[in-house]
Amino acid sequence: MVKYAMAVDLDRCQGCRACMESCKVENNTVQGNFWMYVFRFEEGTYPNTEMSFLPRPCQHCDNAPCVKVCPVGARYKREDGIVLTDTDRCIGCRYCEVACPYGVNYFNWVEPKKAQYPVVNWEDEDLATVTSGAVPPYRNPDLDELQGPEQRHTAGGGHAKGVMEKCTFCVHRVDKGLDPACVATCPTNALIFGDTEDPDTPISRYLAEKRTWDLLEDAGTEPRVHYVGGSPPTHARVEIERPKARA
Amino acid sequence: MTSHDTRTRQLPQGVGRLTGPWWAFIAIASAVLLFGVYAYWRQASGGLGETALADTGTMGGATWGLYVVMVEYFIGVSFAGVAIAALARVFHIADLKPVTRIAELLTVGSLLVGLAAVLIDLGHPARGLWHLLLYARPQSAFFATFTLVGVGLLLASLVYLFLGGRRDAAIMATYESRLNWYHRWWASGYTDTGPERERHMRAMFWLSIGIVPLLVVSLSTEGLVFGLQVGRPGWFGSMQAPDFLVLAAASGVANLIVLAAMVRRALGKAGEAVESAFPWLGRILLAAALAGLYFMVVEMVSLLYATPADERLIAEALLTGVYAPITWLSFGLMLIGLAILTRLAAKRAWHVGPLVLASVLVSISAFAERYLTVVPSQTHGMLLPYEIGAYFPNWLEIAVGAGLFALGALLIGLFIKVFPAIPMTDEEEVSAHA
Amino acid sequence: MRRTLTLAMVVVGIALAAVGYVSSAGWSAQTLADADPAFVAAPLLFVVGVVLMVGAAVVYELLPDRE
Amino acid sequence: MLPAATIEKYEGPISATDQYIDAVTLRIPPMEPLFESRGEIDIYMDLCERIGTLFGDGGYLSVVNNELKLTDTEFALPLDEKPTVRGIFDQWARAQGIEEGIEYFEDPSRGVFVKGPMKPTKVYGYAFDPPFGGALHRLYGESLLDVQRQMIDKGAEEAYYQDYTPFPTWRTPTMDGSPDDYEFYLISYHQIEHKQARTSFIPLLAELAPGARLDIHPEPAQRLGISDGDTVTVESHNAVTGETRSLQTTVALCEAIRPDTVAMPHHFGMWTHPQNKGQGASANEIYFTGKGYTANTADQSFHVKVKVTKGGGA
Repeated sequence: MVKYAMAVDLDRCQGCRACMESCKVENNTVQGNFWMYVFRFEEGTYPNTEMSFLPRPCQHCDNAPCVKVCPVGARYKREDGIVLTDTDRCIGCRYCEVACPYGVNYFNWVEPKKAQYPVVNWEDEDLATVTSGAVPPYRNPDLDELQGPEQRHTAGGGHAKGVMEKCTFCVHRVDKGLDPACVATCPTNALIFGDTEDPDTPISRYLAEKRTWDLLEDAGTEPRVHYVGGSPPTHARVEIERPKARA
Repeated sequence: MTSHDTRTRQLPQGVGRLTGPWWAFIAIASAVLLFGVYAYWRQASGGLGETALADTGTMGGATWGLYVVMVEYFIGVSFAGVAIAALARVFHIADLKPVTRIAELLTVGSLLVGLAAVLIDLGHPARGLWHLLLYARPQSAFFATFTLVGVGLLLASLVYLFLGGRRDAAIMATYESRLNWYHRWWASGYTDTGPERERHMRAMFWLSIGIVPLLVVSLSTEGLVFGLQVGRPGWFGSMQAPDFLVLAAASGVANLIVLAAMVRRALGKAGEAVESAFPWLGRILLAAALAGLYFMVVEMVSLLYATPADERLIAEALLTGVYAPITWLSFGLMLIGLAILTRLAAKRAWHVGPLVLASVLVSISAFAERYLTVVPSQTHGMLLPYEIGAYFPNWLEIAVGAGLFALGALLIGLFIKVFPAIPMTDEEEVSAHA
Repeated sequence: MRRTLTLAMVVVGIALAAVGYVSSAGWSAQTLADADPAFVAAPLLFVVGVVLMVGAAVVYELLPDRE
Repeated sequence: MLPAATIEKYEGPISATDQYIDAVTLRIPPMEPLFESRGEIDIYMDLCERIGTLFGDGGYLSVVNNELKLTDTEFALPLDEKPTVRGIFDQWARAQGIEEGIEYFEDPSRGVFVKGPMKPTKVYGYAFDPPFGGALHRLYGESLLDVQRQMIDKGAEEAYYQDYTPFPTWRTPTMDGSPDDYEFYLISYHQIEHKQARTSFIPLLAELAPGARLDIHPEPAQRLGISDGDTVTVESHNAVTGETRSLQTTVALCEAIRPDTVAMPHHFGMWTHPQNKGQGASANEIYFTGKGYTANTADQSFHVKVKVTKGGGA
C-alpha cells in the first residue's frame, strides 16, 4: 500500500514562492487562495534580525481534524494518505476551516471567474495555434476528472461557488505517477514527495537520513508533511511580504 | 363562568381582534423581514463573499461570523422555553403555568430562527438539507445540531405546544369565529373528561422527563462544536459545553421574561395572569446570570493568570485589544443586570419594569458573549504566525440577522392572534359539544 | 392497544435511532476514506427514530380509547 | 523544460581579445547543470521541437547555421536531425579550422583559440583609416579626465564635473547636503518575483508581490506616527538644486532595515501596461539625475535623502 508524504527542507528553501505560483497555475485556484503558501518571516530586532521561510501546503494529517468535523463526509482521507474534499458533496459549512490549525482551507466565497487573471484573450485563434489550445491558468482538463478508487470530484476546487477547497497534493498528477506541481517546480529541490512505504524512494531515504519535525506537533494531527532543518515557527516570527489578491 | 351567548361575541385574550398597534408591529416586522430577504437574495446570488466573512489565515478573517453567533445564541435561547415549560409541568408549579405557552412559543420561534441561521450560513443550503439526511456523520459535532436540535427538539416542542394547547383549543372551539375550524382541528376531539386529563398529564410528564436529557445532550454538543477544536486556542476545553448551557439558560429566561412582559402589555387585563411567573423567572434568571458571571470571571482569571503562549493573543485581544469594548460591555451589562435582579430579590418585589430592563441587559450580554466565543479565536487564534485578522459583520449580515429575528417575532405575533397566549384557567369549561 | 402502540413506537424509535446512529459512519473502518454511511441515508433512519420517539406522545394522547 | 542553468552550460562563441589580438573561446560547463536546470540551447531546441520549428529551412537549426556561419560549408548542421549542444559547437570549432574540434576548448591548457592580429575595421564599425583617427587607444579613466577637462573649459560647475574623475575618491555624498528633515536614505531594491519593471503586469506575479511599498524600521515609524499599511508621502530633496519630488505609497514595517534608511522595490509604476495600474509608484520617480547625482566612478546615482510623512499629502 502506497503512503504519500512530503518533506520540506527549510535549509534549502530560499523563499522564492515559485511553488505557490506553480500551484496556482496547475490547480487554477482563485485569486487570494494559496493552497501552497510560503511564509516569509522576520525575527529579532535590528541589527540582530534573521529571515526565514516556511512553505505550508495542506499537511494531509493522519489524524485530520477537518475529516473528523466534516458533517457529510465531503472531506475524507484516502488510503494513500491524501486528504481530499469532494466538491460535489461539500455543503459549505466551513467547519473544516475552523477545525484546521494550519489555515490551509480556502472557501469559494464567490463564483470563481473564468477570466480571473485577464491578461490575454486565450480564445484568440492565432494564440491557440501556439498553445495547442491550452488555456493557462484557467482550466486544466485533468481537474474535471473523477479521482481515485472512490471516483469523486476532488481535484482542482476553484470551480464552484460555496464549496471548500485546499491543497490536494495534486492528486490528478500523483495518480498519474507525477510529482505535485510545487515539487516539480522547486528550483532548489527543497520539496520532496513520494511513497514512504517503499524504503528506496528518495523521500524514504531522505526521511531516514535527516532529523525531521512536524508543524504543530502538540496538536496531535500527525501530519504527512515533514520538515527538515530550520526550526518550528513561533509567534516571535513576524510575517513580512504578504501576498494578496488584487481587487 | 361565561355563558354560551357571550361566547358568540368575543374570543378571549384578544384572539382574532386585529388592533392598530398589532398591525403596526406586523408592518414593522414584515418590513424588516423583507429587507432581510432582499439581503439574503443578494447573498444567495453573489455568494457568501457579499458578507464580511473571509478565510482565516492568509486572508486574516473569520470564516464563521454573525450567522454562527445567531445559531449559537438562538439555539441557546430555545433551551429555556421548553425547560421552563417542563419544569412547570413536572413539579406542578402553578405560578409558572401562565407562561408555559409563551415559553413553548419562544422555543419554537428561536429554534426556527437558529436553524434558519444554520442554513443561511451554508455555501450550499439546499445541498445541506439533502446531504445531511444522506451522509451525516455522528463524528461531527454538527450531527446533533441538525438531528437532535433540528428535528428532535423542534418536533418535541411543537408536540408540547400542540398537546398542551388541546384543552384551550377545545374551549376556543366553543366560540363562533372564523378560526373555529382551526381550533377544532387543534382540539382534535378533546372533551376534558377525567381520564383524558389524566392521560394528558401522563403524556406531558413523560415527554418532560424525556425532553430534559435531550436538551442537555443536544445543547452540550452545541458547545462541543467549539470545545472539540484542538487547533483553535480559546475553544478547546470541556468548559465549552457547560458554559453553553449556563449562558443558554440565562439568555433564554431573559428572553422569556421580555416576551412575557410584551404579551402582558399586548393582552391588557387578560395578560396580568403572567405576573405570577415573574418572581420565579426573576429568581431563575438571577441564578443563571450568576452562574454565567461565574463562568465569565473564571474564564477571565484563567486568561490573565496562566496563559499558554498561543492563547495570550486572544486574551489580550479580549481584555485590552480590539474585542475589549465588547468584552467589557458584556461584562458590564451582566453586572448591571445582576445588580438590578439582586435588588429586586432583596426587596422581594419583582416589578416588571426593572425586571425587563435586567433581562434585556443580560440578553445583550449573552449575545455579546456568544460573539466573543465564535469570532476572536478565528482572527487571533491561528497557531501558525499568520497576520492578526479582523472581522465585523457588514450591513448585509446584519440585515439578514435582523430579518431572521423579525421572522421569529412575526411568527409569535401572528400566533397570539389565533390562539390564547396564556393557558386558560381551570374554571373555564370545555363545552360538551366542542 | 394505545399503550402497546406507544410503547412500540418508542422502542422502534430507539432501535431505529440506534441503528441509524451506528450506521451513519464507518465506525469500524480502518481508514478514514470510508467516511460514508454504511448504507444510503442511514442518518435519515436516525432522524425517523427520533421522530417516532417524540411522535409516540401524540399517539398516546390522541388515539381514541377503545375501553 | 525550465529553469535555465547559470554557468554550467555551453555558451559561445565568445570573442577573447585584448583589442590587438583576435581570439575566440567557448564557455565549457564545469559540471553538470544543477538540479532540474538545463542550458538555454537545450531548452530552445526542445521548445522548437515541441512547437515544430526545429527542423527544415527557416527552422532553429538553419538559424544556428547562419549565426555560426556554417551554412553552405561542409560543417553545416543537417536540418533534419536534432544535434547535441556539444555537437553544434564541435562543428563550429572545426569550421574555425581547429582540427580537434571542441576538444581544443575542453583542454584547460589551451581553451582560447588565437586567430591572429585584429583588424580594427572588424571590431569598430566607425573605425577610420588610420584607426581611431590616429589617436592612441585610451584608458577609461583617461576618457573621464578628458570629459572633466572639457566640462571645466565650458564653465560647468564643480557639482557637475567632480565625479568625472579618473581615480575614484571619497567625497561626502551629495544627498548629505539635504536639510536635516530629509532624515532617511532611500534605497531601491529588487524582488525575487519580478524582473525590472517588465513583469509587474503579470497578474499571477502581481498577486505574490502585489505592489510598491516603503520598508521602514518600526522605531522611526512609531516616532512619525506611522503604522503598518498606512499611506505615506515620501519626498526626496535635491541638495544641489533644492528641487523636491514626492510619491505616495504604503508602509511595510521591517525590523531588518537600518532605522535611518527606507527602501522601496523598483518594479512598479513605471510601466504603461493596463494591468500594471494600481500597484503604486516606483522609487525611480523620486531619484535625481543631473549635477551632483550622476556619476561614473564615485557613484552618486540612486542616492537621495527623503522625508516620510503620514498621509496622502499633496
